[in-house]
Amino acid sequence: MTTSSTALSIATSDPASQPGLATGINIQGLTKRFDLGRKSVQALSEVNLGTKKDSFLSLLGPSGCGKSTILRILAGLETPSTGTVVVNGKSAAEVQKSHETGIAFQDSALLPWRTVKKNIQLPLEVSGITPPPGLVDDLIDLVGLKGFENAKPAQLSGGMRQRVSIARCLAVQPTIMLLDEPFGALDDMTRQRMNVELLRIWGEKPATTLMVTHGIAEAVFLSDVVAVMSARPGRIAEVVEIDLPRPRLPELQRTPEFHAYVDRISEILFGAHGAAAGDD
Amino acid sequence: MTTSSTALSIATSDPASQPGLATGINIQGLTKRFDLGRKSVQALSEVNLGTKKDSFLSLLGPSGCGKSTILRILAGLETPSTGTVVVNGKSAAEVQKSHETGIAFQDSALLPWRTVKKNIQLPLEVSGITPPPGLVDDLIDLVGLKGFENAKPAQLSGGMRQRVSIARCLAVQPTIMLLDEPFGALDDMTRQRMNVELLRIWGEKPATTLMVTHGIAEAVFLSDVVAVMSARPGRIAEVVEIDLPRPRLPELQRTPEFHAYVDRISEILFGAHGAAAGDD
Amino acid sequence: MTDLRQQSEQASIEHELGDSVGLGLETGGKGRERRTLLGALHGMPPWVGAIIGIVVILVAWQIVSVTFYPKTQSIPQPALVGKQLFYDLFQTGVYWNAIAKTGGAALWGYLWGNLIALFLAFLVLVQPWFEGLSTQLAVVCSCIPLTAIAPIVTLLAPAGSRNTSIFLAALSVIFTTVVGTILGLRAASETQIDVIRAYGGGRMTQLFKVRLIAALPSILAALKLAAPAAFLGAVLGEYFVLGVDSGIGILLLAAQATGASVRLWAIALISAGVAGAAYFLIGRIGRLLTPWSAGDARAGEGF
Amino acid sequence: MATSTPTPRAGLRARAAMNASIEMPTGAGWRYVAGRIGRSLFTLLISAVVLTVAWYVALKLLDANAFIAKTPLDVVKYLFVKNPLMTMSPADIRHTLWNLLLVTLYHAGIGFVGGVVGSVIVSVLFTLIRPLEFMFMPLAMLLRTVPLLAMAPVIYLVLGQGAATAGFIGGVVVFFPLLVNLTLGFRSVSAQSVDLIRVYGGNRWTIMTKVAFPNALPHFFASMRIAVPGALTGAMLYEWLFTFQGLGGVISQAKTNSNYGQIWAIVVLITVVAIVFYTITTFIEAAVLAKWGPNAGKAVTK
Amino acid sequence: SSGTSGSSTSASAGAAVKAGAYGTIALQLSWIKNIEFAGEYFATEKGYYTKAGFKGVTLLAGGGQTGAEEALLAGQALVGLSSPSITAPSVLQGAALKIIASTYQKNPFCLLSLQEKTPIKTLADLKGKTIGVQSGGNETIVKGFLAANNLTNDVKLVTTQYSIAPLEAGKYDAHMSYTTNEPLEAKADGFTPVVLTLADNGLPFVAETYTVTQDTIDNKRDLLKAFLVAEIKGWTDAVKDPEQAAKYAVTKYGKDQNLAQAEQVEEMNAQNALMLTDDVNKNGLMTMTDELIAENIKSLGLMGTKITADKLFDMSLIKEVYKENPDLITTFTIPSA
Ligand SMILES: Nc1ncnc2c1ncn2[C@@H]1O[C@H](COP(=O)(O)OP(=O)(O)OP(=O)(O)O)[C@@H](O)[C@H]1O
Ligand SMILES: Nc1ncnc2c1ncn2[C@@H]1O[C@H](COP(=O)(O)OP(=O)(O)OP(=O)(O)O)[C@@H](O)[C@H]1O
Ligand SMILES: Cc1ncc(C[n+]2csc(CCO)c2C)c(N)n1
Ligand SMILES: [Mg+2]
Ligand SMILES: [Mg+2]
Repeated sequence: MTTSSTALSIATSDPASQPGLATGINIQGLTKRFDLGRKSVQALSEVNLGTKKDSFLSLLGPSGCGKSTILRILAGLETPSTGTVVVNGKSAAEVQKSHETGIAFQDSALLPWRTVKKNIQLPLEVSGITPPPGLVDDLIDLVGLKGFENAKPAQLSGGMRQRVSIARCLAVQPTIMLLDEPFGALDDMTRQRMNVELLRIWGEKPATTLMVTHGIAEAVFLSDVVAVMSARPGRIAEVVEIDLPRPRLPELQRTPEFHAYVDRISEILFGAHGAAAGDD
Repeated sequence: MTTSSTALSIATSDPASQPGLATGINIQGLTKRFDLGRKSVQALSEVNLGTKKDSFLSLLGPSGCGKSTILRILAGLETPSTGTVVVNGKSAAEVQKSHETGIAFQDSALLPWRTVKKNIQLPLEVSGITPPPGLVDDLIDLVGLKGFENAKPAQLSGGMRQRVSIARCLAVQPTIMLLDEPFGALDDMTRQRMNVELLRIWGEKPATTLMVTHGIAEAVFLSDVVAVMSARPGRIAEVVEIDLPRPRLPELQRTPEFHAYVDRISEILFGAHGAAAGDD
Repeated sequence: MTDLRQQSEQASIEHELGDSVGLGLETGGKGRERRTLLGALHGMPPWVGAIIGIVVILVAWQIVSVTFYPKTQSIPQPALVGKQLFYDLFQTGVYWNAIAKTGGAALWGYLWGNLIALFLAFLVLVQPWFEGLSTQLAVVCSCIPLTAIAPIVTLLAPAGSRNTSIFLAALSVIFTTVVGTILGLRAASETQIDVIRAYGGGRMTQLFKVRLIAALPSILAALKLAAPAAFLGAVLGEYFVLGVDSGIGILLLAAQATGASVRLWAIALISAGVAGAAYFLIGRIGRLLTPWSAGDARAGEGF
Repeated sequence: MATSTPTPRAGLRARAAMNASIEMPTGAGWRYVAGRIGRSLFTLLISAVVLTVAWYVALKLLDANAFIAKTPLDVVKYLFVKNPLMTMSPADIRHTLWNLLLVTLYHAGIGFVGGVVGSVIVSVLFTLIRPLEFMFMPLAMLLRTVPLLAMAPVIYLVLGQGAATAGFIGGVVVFFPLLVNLTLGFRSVSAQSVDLIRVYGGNRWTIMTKVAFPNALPHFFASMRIAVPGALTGAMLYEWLFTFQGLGGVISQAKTNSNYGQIWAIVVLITVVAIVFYTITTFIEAAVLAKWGPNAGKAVTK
Repeated sequence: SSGTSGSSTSASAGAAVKAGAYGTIALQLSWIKNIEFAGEYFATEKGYYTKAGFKGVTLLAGGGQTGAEEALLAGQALVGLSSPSITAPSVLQGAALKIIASTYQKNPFCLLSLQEKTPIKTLADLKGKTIGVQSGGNETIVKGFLAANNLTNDVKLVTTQYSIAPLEAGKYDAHMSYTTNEPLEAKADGFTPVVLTLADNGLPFVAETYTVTQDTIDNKRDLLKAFLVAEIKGWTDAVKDPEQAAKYAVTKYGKDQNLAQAEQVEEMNAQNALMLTDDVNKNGLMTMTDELIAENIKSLGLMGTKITADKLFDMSLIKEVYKENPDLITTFTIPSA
C-alpha cells in the first residue's frame, strides 16, 4: 500500500483500517473495467482512498488514468466492478436520492434548449428544492454572466458554458461536491477568481469535495488533501495533505510553503524516484 | 490604434499600412455581430492584426472576448460582418480549397463512429491526400495513444480525445494551423510534451499558425507573436513580439527573458494601466 | 483595478439578449458567396423555390394532358381542374362539409392513434423490455390488410358511424409515431442524462427534463408524417363505412362511379390540400416548439 | 500558476502505461448474438400470445357475428381441419396461400427497393441542393397526400399494370416517410463535424458522405422499420387495385365468396410475415449501428 | 289504380297495423345514395313507410367495400339490397339469407367497348380480346359470362376500376360496366359506346335484390310484407316520374355528392329498362317468375356457385303481398332498349 511519508490526519490511503479518516469519501478496493462488447478496458485497478467529512480532495494524474471514472462512480453514474464507495456515510444511490450533490462535468453538459438561468435551475427542479430568492441570480453574477441569463448555450463561448456548469453545481448548495476539471476552459484570471469564490462558498458551507484537475497549484491552493494517481490502469500513487491555513487568500500562492507543496506533488507526478514503482 | 511600445518586425496591428508585416495572417477592420432573431451580439469590434508568413501567433484574452470567433473566421466558418481576412495571401474560401489548413477546435469534435485512427485520417480523406506511409501511426504515437488506434471516442477520456484532435490537425501537414485551446484538457505533463512536439513539428515544416490559449507561459514559449485581446466586444489590446531564440527548449522557461515576457503579458491582461482604455 | 476582464463582467448584450427564437441563423458560413449556379440557387428564398416547383409541375401536367389525353380528360388540364376546384369550393357548400366530416374523423383517429402510439413508446421507456412487444404491436397496426379488417370494424360499429374512418386513421398513424418516438427518446446524449441522474433524478425526471425534450424533434417529425396519413386513412375508411352520406371518400366514390374525371381530380387535389395543410401545420408547430434540434443549436439546419 | 513547468523526467507517467491497449476478445461474441436472437424470439412469442388473446377477447366482448369474425381457433381450423363447406383440402389451402404469399412478397420486394432507392436519392438531393427541396417537396407531398384509390386509373394509364406499378405503389407508401426521416437524419449532423469537414476543404458532398450518412444511420434504420411493413401494405394495395394476384388480390375474391376463413388466414399470414421481416431488420440495425452508429463503441455497463 | 298520390288505397297487408308498430328499421342500400334508390326516396317522402306501420326506415348508404350481407348478419340492417351473385356464395358458406324480391329483372352488367377503338358487338367479336374487370364480385360475374359462352380461354381479364379512362386510352378492349352508367360516360366523352349486355348473352340474373335473414322471414313476416308494400308504392311512383326521382336524389338524399340532375334522369330511364318487363306488368314490380329464378340458378352455376332455388329465393312474401293488394300491380310502358 502506498502511503505518504508524513502521517495523515484527515485522509488515508487505507480506509479499511482507518475508518475515522474516511468519514467523507470512503473508497475501498475499487476497480473498474469497461466492457465493450467483446473487448474490455481496465480503467481502475484497486483504488483505496478516504477523506474526512467536509474536506476538500483534489485528484491529480495523467490523462486517461481514471480520474473521471472515480468521480462518476462517486456520483453513482457508473457502477464499480468490485469494491465499495461511500460518501458522507451514504452509498452512491443514497447520495443521489438525498439531493445533496453538486456536480460539474468535464464537458459542460448543458441542455441546449434551456437558457443559462434555466440550466442553473435544473438541479433545483430535479431535487424539488425551492431556492432562496435571488440565489440563481447571485450565482449568475458570481460566474460573471450577468446579462446572459436568457442566452442559450449555443450563444456562449466555451469558457462561458463552463461557468454556467459551475453555477449549476452550486445551485443546490451541496454537501457533496464533485468537480471534473471545472476550470479547464477558463482563462487564468477567471479561473483565479472562480477558485477564490469557490473557496469562499466552500468556507461558508463546507462540503465533502472531490475535484479532478490538472492544475497542481490550483489543487494545492484549494485542497485539504491531494491524491495523485498513476497511469492507467489507475490507482492512487500518493496522498498528500495540504496543511496550509484557511481561509486561503491568493497571496498564499506566493509563500514558500505553498511552493514546497507544488514542488513535492510535481515530483510525485513527474519525478524520477517513482512512488509508483513501490506500488507494483 | 493600439500599438506595443516596442517596434514590431514580424507583426503589426495596422496591416493596412504595413502589408509587409501581414504576409501570413492579415486581418483588417474585422467586426463580427451575431444576429439572433431580433437581437444581436457584437462579438468583435474592429480587429486589425497582421503577422508574417510562417510565424506563430497566440491569441490571449478573457473568456468570451471573441478569440474563437476570430479563429473561425480565419477558417472560413464564419463570415465577417465587415472587414477582410487573408491568410498566406489567400481568402478564407481559397484556403479551404487548398487543403492546407490544420485545425483543432475547443471541443475535440471527433466523429463518434470512427476509430481513433480513422478520425485522424479524416482530413486526409477529405483533402484526397495520400499520407506518407507510417504518418498516421507516428501521429498516434506522438500523442501517446498507441494501443488505442481502434478505440472509438466514447471509450476515451477527455484528455485522450483532445489528443486525437491534435493528431488530426497535424495529419495534413498544414501550412496554416488554427488551434483553439488545443491543450486545455491536458494534464501539465502531456501538455508540456505536446508543446515541445508541436514546436518540433512546426520547426521542421513551418506553418502560419494561430493558437488560442489561456496559458500565458505556453503562449510565450510557443509564439513569435502574442496578441492580447480585450473583453467583449473584442479587439486587439496589444501585440507583443516574443523575441526569444529558436529552437526553444523547455529550459527556456526558466530564463529571466521568458519570465519578463510572461510578466509583461500578465500585466497587459490583468494590470491596472489598462491598454484597452487607450483604444476607445 | 480596471483590467480587461472587468469590462467583460460589465458588458451585456446589445439589444438585450432574451429568449432566442431562431438560433444560429447566421452561423456555419451559410452566407458565403458562391458565384456558381448552385450558389445562386442556394441564395434564393424558399418561396421562390416553391413557386418555381409549382410552375414546373403545372407545365408538365399541362403538357401530358394535352399531348396524351386531349379528348378524354383522363388526365384533365390543370386549368379545368382549377376551375372545377374553384367552383366546387366556392359555389357549393358540399366540399366544405365533406372536408369537415372527413377531417373530423381524421382528427379523432389522429388523436387516438397518436395517444396509443405514445403510450406504446413510453412503455418502452419505463420498461425497455417492452420494446419488442410495443413495436411488434405497432407493426401489426401498420401492415394488417385494411381491405380485410375495415369491413369488420364497420360491422362492429353502430350503423352510420364514422368509426371505420377513425379506426383506419388511427391505424395509419400508430406505427410511424411509435418508431419516431422510440427513436426520439434515445436522442438525448448520455451526458445530458448524467446531469439528471447525478442530481438524483429518477426515470421520470430524466423523461420530462431531458428525454422528452430531446425527443421532440423526432416525435414532431413523426406527428407531421402522421397527419396526412390520418387524413388518407379517414378517406379510405369512407370506402368501407355503411350509412355515411358525406365525406371526401364518398365524393371520390361518386366521382369515380360517374366518370367525372375533372371533378375527381379536383377532389383529389382538395384531399391533398387538406392533408398537406395538416402536414405543414404540424411542421410549423414543431419548428416553434423546437428551435434547437437534437442537442446541437445548429443541428437541424442542415449544412 | 498551474502552467509552471517542471522538467519532464521519467516519472509516474511511464510510457508503458500509455501503450497499454484495450484488452482483446473475451470470446463472448457469438454468445452475445445468440442471446440477442433468443431474446427476440422470446418477445415474438409473447407478442403472439398477447395478440391472439386480444383478438379473441375483442371478438367475444364485441359479440361479433361468428360468420364474419373468425377467432384464432377458426383460423387454425381453416388451415388444418377439413371443412365440408370448402372444396379444397387444408393442405391445398395452405399450399395456395403459400404461393399467393410468394407473389405478394415479390411485389413487396419491388416496392421496397423502389421506395428505398427513390427516397435515398431524393433525400440526398434535397439535402445537398436545398432549393430542390423547396421546389419538389410539394410534389413529393402530393404523392403522399393524394388518395391512391382515386388516382389508380391514372396510374394504370401511365404505368400499366406490371412491375412498374408495383414499384410505384409500394414506393409511394414507403417513399414519403423515408424521405422525411432521412432528410431529418441528414440535417441533424453536428455543427462541429460540419465545420471540420469545411475547414479541410470538403464540399457538401464530402459532408454528406463523411458525416451525414453515418449520422443518419439511426434515422435510416428507423425508416427501414417503417419501410418493411410499408412495402407489404403497398404490395397488398397494388394487388387489390391492379391485379387479381397475390394475397391482396385474393382478399376481394374471398370477400365476394364470403370466404371469411381465408380472409382471416391472410390477415394472420401477412401480420406474421411482416413481424418476421421487421425483426430481421432490427437485427441488421443492431449489428450495423454497433459498428457504425454515432453510439458506436459506447460501453455496455452492467 | 296505383297510388300516384299514395294516399287513397289502404294497402297494408291483412289486418290494419297501429301507426309505428313496426318501429324503425334499417335498409342497407347497395351504393351511396343516388338515383338507384329512387323508390326508397318516394316511399320516405310520400309517407309509404309510415303508412305501412313503420316509425321510419333508415336508408343506410352502402359503399364500395362492405356488403349488405355482412350488414344483415351483423344486425346493422334488417333488409339489404344486393345481388344473387353475392348473396348465393354467402348462403353456401352457411349464412342463413334469402332473397325475397328483386327490383331489377335484368342485371345491369354489360361489356362496354368503343366504336372508335375495337367495337365488340357480338360474342364472336370477343375472341382474343382483353376485358378490364373490377376485382371482387365483378370478376366472378365475368368469368361466369365467359363460361356461359365457352370463351374462358379466349379472353384475357385485367384488373381495372370503375373509371373507363383505360378503355378510352386503349389499354384493353372492353370494360365491365353498368348499362345505366358507363355507356353514358363514354358518350359524354365523345365516343360511340358499343354495349354487349350479359343478361341478353347467356348470363341472365337479377339485381338489386331484397335480401333478409331467414330469422326475419320466420319471425317478422308481417313486417317484411308491410315493408314490401311501401317499397312497391315508392318504386311505382319513381318509375313514373324520373324527373322527381332525380330531384330527390340530387337535392336531398344524394346532396353530399353534388349529383347532376340531367345525368340522374338519364340513369333513371336506363334503370327503368332493367325493371320493367311484361312479367312485371303482369305480376307486379319486384316479382320474379319461376323461369327467371331458374335462369338465375343456372347463371350462378356458371359463376361457380352451385345452389338450389329454395336455398336462395323465397318469393312467397311478395306473392302474398300482391295477392292481398292486387291494386298494387301497375301496368307500365316498357321502354324500348
Ligand atoms: N453562434 C453564436 N451565436 C451568438 N453569439 C455567439 C455565437 N458564437 C459566439 N457568440 C458570442 O460571441 C462572443 C465571443 O465568443 P467566442 O466563442 O469567440 O469567445 P472566446 O474568446 O473564444 O471565449 P472562450 O475563451 O470562453 O472560449 C461571446 O460573447 C458569445 O456569446
Ligand atoms: N465509457 C467508457 N468506455 C470504455 N472505456 C472507457 C469509458 N470511459 C473511460 N474509459 C477508459 O477508462 C480510462 C480512464 O478514463 P477517465 O475518463 O476516467 O480518465 P481521466 O483520468 O478522467 O482522463 P482525462 O484527464 O483525460 O479526462 C481511459 O483509458 C478510457 O479509455
Ligand atoms: C361494372 C360496375 N360499374 C360500376 C359499379 C359501381 N356502381 C355501383 S352502383 C353504381 C351507380 C349506378 O347507378 C355504380 C357505378 C359496379 N359495381 N360495377
Ligand atoms: Mg476526465
Ligand atoms: Mg473559445
